[in-house]
This record gives sequence, C-alpha cells and structure tokens, in this order.
Amino acid sequence: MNIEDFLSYIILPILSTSTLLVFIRFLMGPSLPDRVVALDLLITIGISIIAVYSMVSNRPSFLDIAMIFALIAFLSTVAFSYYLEKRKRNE
Amino acid sequence: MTVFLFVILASFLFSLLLFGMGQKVFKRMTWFASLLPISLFLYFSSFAKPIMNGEVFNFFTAWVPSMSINLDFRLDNLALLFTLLITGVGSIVFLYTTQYMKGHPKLMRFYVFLSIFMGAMLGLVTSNNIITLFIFWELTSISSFFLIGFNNTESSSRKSAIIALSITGLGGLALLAFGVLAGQLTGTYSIAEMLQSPEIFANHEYTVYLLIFIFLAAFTKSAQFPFHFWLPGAMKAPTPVSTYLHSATMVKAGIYLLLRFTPHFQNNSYFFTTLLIVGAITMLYAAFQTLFKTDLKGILAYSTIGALGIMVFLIGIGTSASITAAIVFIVVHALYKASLFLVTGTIDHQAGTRDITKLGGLRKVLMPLSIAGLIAAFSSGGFPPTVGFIGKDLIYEATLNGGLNPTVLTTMAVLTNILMVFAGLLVGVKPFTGKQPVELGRIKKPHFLLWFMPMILAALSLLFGLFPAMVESLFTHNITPLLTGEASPHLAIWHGFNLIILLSAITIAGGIALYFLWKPSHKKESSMIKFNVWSPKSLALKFADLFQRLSYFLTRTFQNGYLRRYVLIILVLLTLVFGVHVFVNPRIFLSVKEIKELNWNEIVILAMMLVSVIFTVFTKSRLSAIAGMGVLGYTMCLIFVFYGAPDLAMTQFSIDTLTVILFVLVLYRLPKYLKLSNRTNRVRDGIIATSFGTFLAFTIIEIMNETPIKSTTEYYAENAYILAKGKNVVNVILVDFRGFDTMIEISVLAISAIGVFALLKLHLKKHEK
Amino acid sequence: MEILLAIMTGILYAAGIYLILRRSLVKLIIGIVILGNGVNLLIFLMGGLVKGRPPLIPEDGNALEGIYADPVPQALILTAIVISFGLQSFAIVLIKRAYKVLKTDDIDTMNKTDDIT
Amino acid sequence: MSEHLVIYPIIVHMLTAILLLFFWMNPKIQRYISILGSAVGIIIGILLFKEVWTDGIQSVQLGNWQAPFGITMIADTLAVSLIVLTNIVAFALSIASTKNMVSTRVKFGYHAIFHFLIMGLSGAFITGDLFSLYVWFEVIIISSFVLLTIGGRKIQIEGAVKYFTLNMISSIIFLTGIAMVYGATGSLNMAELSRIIPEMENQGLVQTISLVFFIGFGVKSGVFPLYFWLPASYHTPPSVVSALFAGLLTKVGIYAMLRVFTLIFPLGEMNQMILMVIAGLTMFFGGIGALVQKDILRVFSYLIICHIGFMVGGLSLFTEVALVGAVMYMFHDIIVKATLFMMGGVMYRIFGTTKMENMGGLMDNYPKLSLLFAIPLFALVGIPPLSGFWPKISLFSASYTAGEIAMLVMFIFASLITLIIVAKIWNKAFSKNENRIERRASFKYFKDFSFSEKAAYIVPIVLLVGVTLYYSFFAEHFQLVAERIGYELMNTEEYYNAVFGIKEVTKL
Amino acid sequence: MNDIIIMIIVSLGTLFILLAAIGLVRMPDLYLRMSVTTKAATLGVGLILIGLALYYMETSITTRVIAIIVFLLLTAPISAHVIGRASYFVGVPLWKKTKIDELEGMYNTKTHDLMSGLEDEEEEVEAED
Amino acid sequence: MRVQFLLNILLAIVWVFLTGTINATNVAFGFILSFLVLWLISFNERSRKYFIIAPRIISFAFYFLYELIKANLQVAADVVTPKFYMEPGIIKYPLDAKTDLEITLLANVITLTPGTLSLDVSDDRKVLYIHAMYVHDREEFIDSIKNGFEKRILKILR
Amino acid sequence: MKSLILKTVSKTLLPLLILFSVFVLLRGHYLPGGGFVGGLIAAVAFILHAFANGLPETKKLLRIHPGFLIPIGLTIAILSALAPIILTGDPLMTGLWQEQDVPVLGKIGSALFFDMGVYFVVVGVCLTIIFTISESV
Ligand code: NA
Ligand code: NA
Repeated sequence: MNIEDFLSYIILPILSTSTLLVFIRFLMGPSLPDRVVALDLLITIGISIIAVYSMVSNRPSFLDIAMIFALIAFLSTVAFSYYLEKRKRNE
Repeated sequence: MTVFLFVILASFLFSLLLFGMGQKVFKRMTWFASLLPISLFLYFSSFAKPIMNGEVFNFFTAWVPSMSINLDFRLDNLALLFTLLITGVGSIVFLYTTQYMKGHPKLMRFYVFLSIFMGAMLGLVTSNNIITLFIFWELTSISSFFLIGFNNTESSSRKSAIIALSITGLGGLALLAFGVLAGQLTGTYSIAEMLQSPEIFANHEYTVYLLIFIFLAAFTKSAQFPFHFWLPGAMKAPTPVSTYLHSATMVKAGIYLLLRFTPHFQNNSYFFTTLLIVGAITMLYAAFQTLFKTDLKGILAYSTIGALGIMVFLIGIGTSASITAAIVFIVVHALYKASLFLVTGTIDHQAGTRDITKLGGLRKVLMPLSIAGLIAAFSSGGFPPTVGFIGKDLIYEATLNGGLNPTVLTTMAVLTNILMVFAGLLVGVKPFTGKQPVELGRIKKPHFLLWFMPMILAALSLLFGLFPAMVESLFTHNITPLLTGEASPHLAIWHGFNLIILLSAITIAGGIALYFLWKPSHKKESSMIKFNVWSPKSLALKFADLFQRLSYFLTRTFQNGYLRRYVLIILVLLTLVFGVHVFVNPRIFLSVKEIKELNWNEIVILAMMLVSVIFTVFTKSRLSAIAGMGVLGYTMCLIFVFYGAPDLAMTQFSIDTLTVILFVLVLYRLPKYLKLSNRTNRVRDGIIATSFGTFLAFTIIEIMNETPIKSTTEYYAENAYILAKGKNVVNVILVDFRGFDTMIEISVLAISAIGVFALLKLHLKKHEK
Repeated sequence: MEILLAIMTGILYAAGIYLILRRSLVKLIIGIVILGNGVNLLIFLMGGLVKGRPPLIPEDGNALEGIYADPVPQALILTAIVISFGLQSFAIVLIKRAYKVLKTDDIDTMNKTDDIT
Repeated sequence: MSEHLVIYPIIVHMLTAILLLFFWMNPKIQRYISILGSAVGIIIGILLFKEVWTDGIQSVQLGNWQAPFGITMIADTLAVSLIVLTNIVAFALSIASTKNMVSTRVKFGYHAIFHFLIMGLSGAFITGDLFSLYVWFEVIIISSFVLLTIGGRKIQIEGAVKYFTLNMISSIIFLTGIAMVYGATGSLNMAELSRIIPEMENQGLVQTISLVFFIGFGVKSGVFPLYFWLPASYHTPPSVVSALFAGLLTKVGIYAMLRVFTLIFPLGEMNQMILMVIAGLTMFFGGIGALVQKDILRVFSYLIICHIGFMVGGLSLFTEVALVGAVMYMFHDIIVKATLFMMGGVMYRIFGTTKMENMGGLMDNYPKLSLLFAIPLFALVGIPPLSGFWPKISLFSASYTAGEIAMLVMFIFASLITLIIVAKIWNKAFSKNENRIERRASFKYFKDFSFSEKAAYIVPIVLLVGVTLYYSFFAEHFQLVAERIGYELMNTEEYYNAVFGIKEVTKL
Repeated sequence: MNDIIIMIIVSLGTLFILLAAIGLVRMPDLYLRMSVTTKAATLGVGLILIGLALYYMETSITTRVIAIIVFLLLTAPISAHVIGRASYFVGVPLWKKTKIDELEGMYNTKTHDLMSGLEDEEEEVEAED
Repeated sequence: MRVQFLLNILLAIVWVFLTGTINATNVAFGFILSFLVLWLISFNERSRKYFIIAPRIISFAFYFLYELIKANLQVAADVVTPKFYMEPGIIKYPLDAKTDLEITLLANVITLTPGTLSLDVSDDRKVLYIHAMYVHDREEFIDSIKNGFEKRILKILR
Repeated sequence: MKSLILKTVSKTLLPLLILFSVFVLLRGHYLPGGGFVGGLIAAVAFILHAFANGLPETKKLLRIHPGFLIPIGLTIAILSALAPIILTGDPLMTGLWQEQDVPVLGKIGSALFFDMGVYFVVVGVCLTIIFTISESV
C-alpha cells in the first residue's frame, strides 16, 4: 500500500467520520456555545482534510486554503461569543 | 402649402399668443380673439368660388414619412362646408362671448381653449391623412374636456367632462384602430387613395373590424345611442361652448367621418344598415326625451342628439337624396341650433335662469332676441320659408324613396320631426310669450352682441330658405356626387303639392298641437327618473362603478402588502415552468452506477450538507440557524476543495465568516424568535418548495447530459500563462480575461458599503424628509 | 456524485424558498443566502465535476493539460459570491434598520406600502 | 481613442462616481461634479450614437481578447439610443438633485451612487456578455436599493424590504438561467449563443431556460404577476430618485427582454403566446391598479406597470414593426415617466401631500406650471401628436399583421384607462378648487422656495418636456432610429459580425 | 522509509482528531468538551501538517506549514477562551459532578467586570438574577 | 524603538518563511513590507522585551510539547474508555505573571494543554480562572502550573 | 469584549495577518489567492482588533476612515484598466506587462495593480460595513 492509497482509503475516511461525529454534536447542541465549539472543531478537522487531500491529489497549493481556514476560522467564534455576551447584557 | 399649413396651425399659435398675453392684458382687448375666426372665415370663403366650380385643393408636407404620416390636407367641397361652418359659427360665438362672459376672471383661458378647439376642428375636416385626422380628432376631444370642465370649481362639470372624455376617448382610439387597419390593408393612410381599394371596405376578412371601429368612433363623437349620454352632461359648459362644440361643430365630426367614408363603404350594406338602425333609434329616443326636460339647455341637448340621429339615419338610407338631405340638414341644424343656444344663453344671462317653467313674457324686454328665437324655432320646426323647411322636405323625400321600408322610415321621421317642432318652439318661443313670472324680477336689456349674434344666424336660416340655390351651388351640387357618384336633387322651397308637403303639414301641425297641449314640468321630469335606471347613462355609470369596485378588489387581492404572497406567486410560476418541462419533456438519466462509485467522504459531505440545510430551516433559534448556515458554507467549501476549486473554497470561507460576523452584530438587538406561520401555510410552502426543488433537480440533470463545446475554457487553459502571464487560471480570468466583471463587482461592494454607511448613519431632520 | 449534487442543488433551492416564505426577516435573508449557495452549486455543476484537478498551471508548465476543472464557472461563482456578499450585507443592515424603525422583524406586519390611501 | 468610444459611457460615470467619493464631505463641489459628469455623459452618448449611426454597430473586446474569450462591449442602435436617453434623464436629474436633495443626503454618497446607477444602466445596455449583464444588473439593484433606503422613513424601509427581496429573487432566477445556459452551451457570449442555441438538439430545454429568463426579467421590468415590488416601493423615496427609477429601471428589464428574446432565444409561437397573455394582463392590472389609487405617486407607479404592457406586447408580436412600436414606446416612456415623478415631487412641495384628495387649484394658481405639466400628462396618454401617440401606430398595425385583435383591444383598453386616469388627475389636482388643508409646520412649501430652488425643481422638467416635445413633433427622427433598431433586432447577423469582427456590414 | 514515518505521523494526528471528535460527542458539559477538543484537534492537525511537510520536502511548503501551526497555536486557545468565557457568562451549566466552581458569582452581569476576590473588599457584588 | 526594530526583523523573517524564497531581494522586500505594516499599525504602548532568549524559548517549546502529548494521552484514555474518571472544576489561580504578554501566554498555554481551559482573567489581573478536568486536589493543581508553565514563561519574558 | 487575553493576541495577530494578506494578494496570479481574499484577510485583522480592543482603538490605529480606501482602490483599479487606452491605444483592460521579472513579485503587469485596487476596495468595504454596524447601536 503506497502512501496515497493509505491516505485516501484509511485516513480520509477516518477524518470524515470524525467530521460526522462533530456534526452530530453540532446538531445535538444543546446550547449555542456547543454548536459554536462544534463548528470550530469542524473547521479544524477541515484543515486536516485539506492537508491530507493535498497529498492525495499532489496539489501543494491546497495548503493555502488550509492557511485561510486556520487564520480566520476563530473569528466567527469570537463573533458568536461577542453576540452571546452582548445579548446577555441587553436582556 | 406653407400658407395653408400656417392657417391650420394658426389657431394653436394664436392660443399660445393669448396665453402669453396674460389675463390682464387680454381683459382690455377681448375683441382681439375674434380676429382669428373672422380672418379664417374670410380665408376659407376665398376658396368657395373655385370649389363651387369643382376644384379640389391639395396641400402636402412630409412629417413622419417613414410611417407615411404626413401633413396631407385636402380641401374639397365637403371640407369647405365644414370649414365655413366652423369659422362662421366660430366668429359669431367668439364675438358673442366677449359680452356673454364679460369680466370673467378666466376669460383668456376660455379663448385659449376655444382657439385650440377651432384649430383642431379645421385640421380634422381638411385632413386627407387618416392618422392626421385622428390627431385633430383627439385634440377636439381634449379641448372639449377642458371646455366642459371650464367651470372647474363645480364638481358636476368636472364629472361631466370626464364622462365626455372617456366616451369620446374610446371613440378616438377606435378611430386610430380604424385608421391603422385601413392603412394597413390599403397600403396608404391617404383617405383619397384608399378609394382605390374598394374591396377592402366591401368584403375583406378584416372589414368587420373596420366597421366596428369606424362606428365606435363616429357614434361616440356624434352622440349616437347608446353613447349619447355624455352630450347632455356636456351642457355644464358655458353656453357659447355648447353652441359651438356640442351642437354646431364637434359633434358633427362623427357625421363628417361617416360622410367622408361613405364612398369607401359604397358596396357595404352593413355599413348603411347599421347607420340606419342606430340613427333611427337615436333620433326617436332623443326626441322623445325632450318632452321631459325643463332646462332649456337640456331640451336643446336632446334635440341635438335627435338631429344627429337624423343625420346618421339619412346617411344610412344611402341614396343620393338622403345624402343631400343630410348635408342640407347639417347646415340647417347648425344655423338654428346655434341660434337657439345663443338665445338661451342670453336669456340665462339676463334672467338668471334656464328653467322653462319659470320663463315667460320676455318679449317685452328682449324683443330683438325673441325675433331671432322665433325664426330659429321655425327653422327648427321646418316652417316655410326658413331653410328648415327645405331640410325637412329633403328628409321626407329621402325616406319615401329609401330602399328598405319607406313607410316605416317615413313614420319614424315624422314622429321625430313633430317632437323637434315641439322642442324648437319650446326653446325659441315659449320664454318670450305669455306672462312674465314675478319671480324673474326686473330684467336688464342685453348688450347688442347678445341679441345680434343669434339674429345673424336666424337671418341666415331665413336667407337660405328664401334662396335655396345658394345652398345648392355652395354645397350639395358638388358634395352629393362626391359622396355618392350621383347628382344631387334640385333644391327648392316649393315642389308643388305632393305627399311631402302633406307630411310637412302634418309635422308642423302635430308639433304645434303638442306645444300647446304638453306643458313641461318638473313633475314630468322627475316621473321619468324612475326609468333612468335603465338608461344607457346609468347603466354605463353602474358599469363604471362595478369596474371600479372590481379594480379595487383585484388590486387589493394581488397587491395586498404581504411580501410572502408576492414571493409565492413568482415561485409558483417558476415551479410551473420547470414542472411543465419535466412532465412534457421527461428525460431521466439517473444511474445506479454513480451511487455505487460514491466514497465515504462524499457521503459524509452530502449528509452533512443535507442535515445542515434541514437544521437551518427548522431550528427554532436564529443563531443556530446562522451556525447551520455556517456549516452549510463549510461543506460547500469542502466540495470546492475536492472538485478543484481552491480559490472558491477560500473565498466562500472568508465570506461566510464575514457574513456570520455581520449577522451576529446585527442580531443581538432583535427580539426573541418569531411567531410561526400557521400549519397550512407551512405545508403549502413546503409543497411548493419541494416540488420546485425536485423539478429543478431533474432539469439540472438533464442539462448535465448536454455536451457543450468549451472552446473558451480551452482557450484559457492554453493561453492563461502564455498570453496573460498567470498560472492560476481562475485568477487570470478574474483580473484579465473577464477582468471588467471584477471591476464592476468591486463597484458593487463599494456601493453596498456606502449604502450601509448611509443607512445607519444618516438621520434626516424633520424638515428634510 | 453529479446527480446527487444536482439533487442537493434542488434541496438548497427548496430550502431557500421555504425560508423566504417565512414571516421573519432574518429567515428571509438566511433563505436568500442559502439560495445563493444553491446557485453557486448549480454554476459549479454546470462546469462539470472534475476531482482534484484545479485549474492551476503547474510550475514547470505553460498550459493546463489533460483533465482539469473548468475555471470559467469558478470565476463566475467568485464574482457571484462577492456580489451577493455586498447585497447581503446591505440587507442584513436593513433588517437592523427595519427593526429599529418598525420595531419588528415580522414581514407580515410590513404591509402599509400597498394600502390604498 | 475614438475606437474605444463604446465603453466611455460607462467610464464617464464610473470616474464621476469615484471622483465624487473623494469629495465625500463637500456637497457643493459634488453637485457641480455630478452635473458635469452627466453633461459629459450626454456628449459621449451623442458622439457614440453618431458613430453607430454612420458606421454601423460598434464593438470593443475588453482586454483585447478576441470574442468570445473576453467580454465584448457592443453598441448597436438600441443600446446607444438608450444610452443617450439615459444620460439626458441623468442630466436633468443631476440638476434637480442640486436643491432637491438635502445636503445631508449628499454627504452620504447620494451623487456617487446616482452615477454608479447610471453606469450600471449604461453597462447593461452595452454589454455583449450574458454574465456581465447579470453583474450590471446587480450594480443597478444595489445602487437603486441604496437610493431607495437612504434617509429611510418607515414606509421607505418597508418598500425597500419588498424591493430587495423580489429583486434579489429575480437576480437569482436570472443567474440560474445563466448557469443553465452555460451548462448547455459552454458559452456566455451573447452573439456566440445566438448561433449555438438554435442548433441545440434539445429544444424543449431551450424553451424552459428561456422562460426562466423571462421570469427573471419579468420581475425587473414589472410584468404581471411579478410586479408587486414596484408599487410597493416607487412612491417611497424622494422624487428625484423615483423619477430615476420610473424612467430607467424597469426599462432595463425590457431592454434585457428585447435583447435576449431576439438574439438568444428568438420567440417561438409558444413564448409569443405567453408573452402576449402576460402583456395583456400587465396592462389590465396596471390600469385598474392606477384607477383605484388615491396617491398620485402610486397612480404613476401603477401606470408604469400598465405601460410596460405596451412594450412587452410589442415584443410578443415579434415582427419588425411591433418591435419598432415597442422601442418607440420605450423611448417615450423613459422621458415621460421620469418627468411625471419629478412633477409629483413639485406637487408634493406645492400641496405638502401626494394625496390627490388634498390637492387642487393648480390650474388657477399656477397656470404656467399647469401648462408645463399638462404636456407629460397628455403625452402619457398618447394624446396626439404627443410622444405617447406615435408608438401606438406601429403597435396597432403590428397587432393586425399578427392577427392578434385581442392584443389590439388590450392596447386600446390600456390607452383608454390611462386617459381616464389622467383626466381624473387633472380634475383633482389641477382643475378642482384649492383644498384648504392645514399647513404642515416645518415643511418647506413650493411658494416659500427661493428662485434657485424653484429652478432646480422646474428646469429639469422643462428640459425633459423639451425632449418630449421634440419627440412629438419630430417623431420621424425617432421612428427612423426605431426602425433601424427593429431591423437590427430581427436580423442578428450584423450584431454577430460586429462581435466577431467580420467586416461586411450591410447598411440599412 | 520516509513514507512510513509520514504514515505514522499522519495516523497519529488523525487519531487525535478522532479522539477530539469522540470527546466532543461524549463529554458531559461544554467546558469539558472544549477541554478535550481544542488541544487534541490542534495537536492532530499539527501532526498531519508536519506529515505534509515531510511529504513534500520543499522549503516553501515547510515554511507554510510552520506558519499554519503558529497560527493555530495562536488562535485555538483564543477561540476556547472567548467561547468558554461567554458560555459561562450566559450560564451554560457545568456538569453535575463538577467538584468546585470558584468563578461563581464573580462576574458582574451588568458591566461584565470580573472580580478576583482578592480586592480590598470595597463593593458588594450584585446578586445574580 | 529597539523593540520595533526587532519586531520588524521578526516579521521580515515570517515573510521569508511564507514565501519560501531565501534571497537578498526577498529579505529586503520582506523587511520593507513589514516596516510599512508596522508603521501603519505602530504600537503606541510601551512594550517589554520580546522574544529575546532563544534557548529558553526552545526549551519551553519542548516542555510544552511534552506536556501536550502527556495530557493528551491522559484525556484520550478517559475519552475512549466507557467510564469517566474526571473530577472537573473551576479553579481560581493566583497569578504571578503581571504583564499582558505574560498573562496571555500563560493562559494560552494552559488552554492548549488538554484537560485545562483558561476561562478568564480578573479585571485586577490577580487571578486566572481555569477549568480543569482533573482536580484531585486544588492546591496541587495550582502548584503544578506555578512550577511548570508559569515559571518557564516568566523566565523567558523577564 | 473585555478580555485581556484576546486583546493581547489580537495585537500580535494584526501585523501577521496584514503581512499574510499582502502575501495572498501578490501571489494570486500564480496560485490561489488574489486581491479579494487578501483584502478580506486584512479586514479580518482589523475586525479582530476591533473586537478585542474596541472600535475607537482600531480607528485610532487606522488614522484614516476606512471608507476612504474605497475610492483609492477604485481609482487604482480603473487606472490600471484605463492604462492600455492611454499608453498603447489598446482596449480597456488589456494586460500590460513588463518584459523582465521583478524579484519576489514575478512579472509586474497592470493585472497586479488591478488586483491591488481590488484589495483596497475590499478592505475599505468590509471595514466600513463592520465598523458602521458596530458603531450604531
Ligand atoms: Na473514560
Ligand atoms: Na488546556
């Protein structure tokens, strides 16, 4: 088994499965922060998926997408937190 | 040519001149306005001689040649008759008005409208181009609208104006439809040239439309039953207007049109039969109505309708005798009716009332006027030796020799004429005879013009009666052959004792008897009101009201303010488009193979996508919905990653993040989540959304089976680096191949930023709103 | 995958439509965003799916060779995404404004514009 | 330089807009720049028109990429005529904006967005690329959306929500159509599409896609039953803005229909039928809507819809003459509708209200103004020889040729109902005596205006009325242009050749 | 040889990610979930990225990998911190078996001030609602 | 000024890393670019010494890595086994770290280590609230951090 | 948000993110990226800063109103689009390229300037929108 096959037939499915698990948490909630955390983790896993996929398809440039993900993903988490606090204050 | 064009346009320019003078200057020289009709009358009179000798004058200037719409005027004898009537009666009315409306604050405006009207009328009767004719025709309707509504402070006159305009406007559009169709079929808009295609007017697939449209045009304008009702309403206008527009000239435009096209329809029996029937109904109906009116102008209005009915009826008989009768009757009617109107006007002006039941014994104060009234009434009744007598003779001659059923036709004519005698006497004689009611008080003597102008018209009635040859040589001699191809019968006041004379005598006797036996009263007038429910007017108004309510209902139903309903309609339409496509054109390309080839990653992505969509739709919290949207965007990113679109993944991801931030910043202000729409709505929307999605998916699958040649894509692949020096082809497309799209795209961004800024920061002060 | 994505597109449209038909302004905008995603996916599909071959010319090459994803739809989607972002951000702000002025985000109460007065 | 003239109408307004943004805080300078930009726009429009008129259809391949690889900008007679008219309206409205727009509005980018909007319109007329057309549409939507909401009063916001939603949906529909076209043909160049699509085997699909486009454009142009956003929003913004919208926005939808349904999806019998029914219903519902409204701006809004029916009707008949009629109507409608809404603005200033019930006495108190206003009003009705009359000849005659008497009847119906409505307006606002209603405090009435303020309100109207009169009395000029447009629309070879640089231009 | 190392590193990374995912599903409260995920996932991603750098063995890739890892190390704790703080603030409950909560009552709900409890006792803490 | 310069160099190095090309022009470009960036966002506050002592940093990195993996395994064991052995709690951790940077670095490192999560810093900067998975003994927990991360961080930064 | 930790990190991230955004901008013609994404990242940097330190701080940092970047960006873009008309008489948007490669950037062409225009507009737009919203309560 060469590395590309290993990556695409073993690693990627595991990562997908992880994604699915995280998504289940996203659906279950129960609170909004739970969902936000799940979303955050989804994106982190996404970075891994992209990295692995970059190797599978031999496209180093995919790494740049991962870079963008890493850079700005946390911003939506910050935004959600901001929302939660602000709303609390407004109540 | 230039001169003639100037003459036609003179009235419009003149009206502008008056408008420019302003009310103040004009007030001091009201006589100035009368220069227009008088000089025009003189101008047209100068054509009398050559035209009597059979000459025809053509004036042609190209206007919109690409549409063959030209300033094409043709002055033949028929046109001349009308131009003389228009300018002649016009002169009298203009002069009369200077005194009748003396000191009126809006006198200038009145003359402006009147001048426009005159110009329009002259253009109408001299146009040889059917479209140009229509243009002037519409202008008469519009100026009539302004003149009827001239007493703009009274709501009744405004209402009458709108009714008149609606009816004549409908006719106008019909005339346009007629003109365009005739032009289309004959290949020319020239009325004279249309004569060269007689078959079009006689028997063609579209002839029925030609008939419908010309009738609609003529009947509305000339107040034929059942369109007549606007005319009595039009009497809200000042009396000179009624005199001029609604008895002597404008209402005859329809008659003119019918006469003008008589030669064209020569071989079309439907044309004549319809005219006969409609004319007959109109004249009998209107004449009968005069019995129940107490307002002098009301009586005159109905007698005018009756007279118009008689003219249509005569044209409908379609013989040379009847046409001749019609032409003579036009002259007769114009003279006596204008005279009677002016008489009425003076009475009104001096006595302050037009109620026939309150008038009497005015001969002492208004002696000259009473003479004018008497002559006009006699002419109206066909008493010899007025020209009315000749007219009546000709009518009976026509009916007796009319093809269809002479007895019936003659009976109808006699009946109508008896009532016309009655009406004439009622207006022209009754106010002057008997005792003067006390309520009238002291009546001042009128200004010279106020009795002299009707007197001129009355005198002319007498003059033409005494010298019928004048009418013959001026008009009938040429016009009858022009319209029928046959010579006109000789006009004379005395043809010896015959059936016609007998009928005349019966008519006069009957009329006089009626005058003495039937006293008009308000009681009788109101007794007729209960029948009014079925009158065309009230039916039309009812229809209008119904239509208004229907409009309101439909507008409120469709434009009900509920955005969701609007959206729903659009989407239902779109669903239909795709649905019909799928059902009419089913091409299904589902293959199991594809499903088998799926790998786990793809299944996960699809599942996540699906579930996040469902989650976003059904979650009960706004923020969760937005988070769901985030997941959806994320799965889109993954798809873009897997299928070779890194730039897309990047952009989608960053935009999604920004969108989430935006939402979050805005949302914390909003109240708790929404009221839910009711179950029925949700089910309905669900069904629509689902079927839309389904049909769309089918269509997409179908499109994916097309195999387009992607020459553009190939070109980009080959040349992105070589010619555009970039290796990221998507970016090269964005900044080079299709770079301008990006330029515009950033403009869109710029605009939206400005918009956001303005929307949130701009707070107008109260006075700025 | 093509067919499943086509169906997915249909689902996205359906979801967007359903949300647009709700009474809340926020849902309406979310619906429009989802519809936008649907359109993007549609455009993407219309270019034909090619796995793992982005239209990037390799460092040592001068042209795209063999199989590659169609760059044109990608460029179109990019433009469309950006444009919808502009519009959406304005729309989101409009919600805010609407709520401030009208004190509600219930669309059904916004029906004064069409009164006959 | 002159071979680039084709894109200058866009560039002028783009540069003007950018320049205006630099003078963000200086309303005075902004006003001058705006007027100047519009004036230059007119000049360039006319120059381009001359060029197209003498040398035939002009095109430029942006980026110097030969068609169909780049974006083609192409000015045929239709496009260039619309450019000229658009710029004329823009010029008039720039003048109007000097006093009509309070300076706080100007400080928030009013003028810049105004010019972006004009740029968007010009771009939509000139582009030869389907996707570009979408992008231009978005420029139009977003700018109009901003103009609609600036200074948002309650009703303005409500209107904007409807306007936004429905226009956004229409964009999505349009984009869906574009995607489908690309999927089926692999091309976006309209000229190229005109050759590919008729060759396609699956014509059922073509039919469906064409209807998708129809619905997309239908919303923008305001046909039944897709027009609801229009009456909901057009009466809400300041009069200059609604004048701009009324004159130009819906026309862009019509333009797109004219272009797409002659070039890419020439109407077949089925679509002709559909368009005809829609046109009839549009005239009917627009007409009755206008009939029942009591607010003058709302009446005008519905009349816009009613008259859209004329243009769609003309298209649906799909003969050269009918297209001439539709185009003639479009020319007339652009000018007159803009004038009407300007007029509505003046009336609002005179009466302090737009409710017709509370108006009156214009004819007695402002006779000269009444004369001025009478012209667009009666032109709207098509009182001959005013501008609205001329298109009817072509439209009527095309109805006969196509054997569609029902269409003719609907034209007559729409004309008649317009006539009645205008007469009603005349009675209520002009001829009825003045309605003594309480004066609004903190409202600047027309009679309190300074001379320059009055001029800013009236001069644009005079200008536009001048154009109307020119159209009315020199209809021949417009007719010739329209005939050439009709020819070009029905014979797409010239368009194709111009795009692909084939130099055998057959002159009309 | 190199391949084997890469496979091991990537597998390890994947395992950590799987762990984080499982932890996210299993853990009883939000704070615990975050505790588990932030690090496991960061570690997992880091390992996979290192594997990637080894796979390509190019300077430009390696530098970028380092950049990403640095970014992640900078941002991951931020996310956890802000969301954890906000969650506590809005009252996301702790697991019932939580031993102590020394943060309780320290937040001022109006001003978002957080006390240390070590201030010179000046003001009274407003009672929570 | 000196700090700015150092920061400038640091950013230039990051640039070189990002682009992956090491040559004179690229370094120069990176330097100019980072200079511009710094000028654009120039910090007004007085900052302490940044990243001076490389060896300490490296040793810290390894310590951190060690802790990271150790804790990860511990948590992993708990996650995959059916029964939970954790005893979570929120601990008030008294800070020795004083500056923004010290506190932040400490907090982040704590967060990055599995099983612990920095929730917030009190406004007077005296206390860091930490959520921990395994609080067998409060004082012991505090000590482990005091002598572990905090000590090392302060060593680097002071 | 009143968080010391966030505040501190945001100050570190700001220059890093801006640097990164320039990087993404410059390489767009060869690899994924470009003015648009670059601009977004730069905007994100400032937005983060604003979240952490409050808007007034961020504005002070920026010195000019971000809205001002919009016309600047548009001007750069339109000038680079107009350049061929003015310089060589080619149609709008025609790519003009320098013959020789420039270090770091590769070939310099009008497309690069165009992308820079895009970058500025995007930064200006995103910041204007976000800042305006945050400011208006
Ligand atoms: Na366990
Ligand atoms: Na930790």
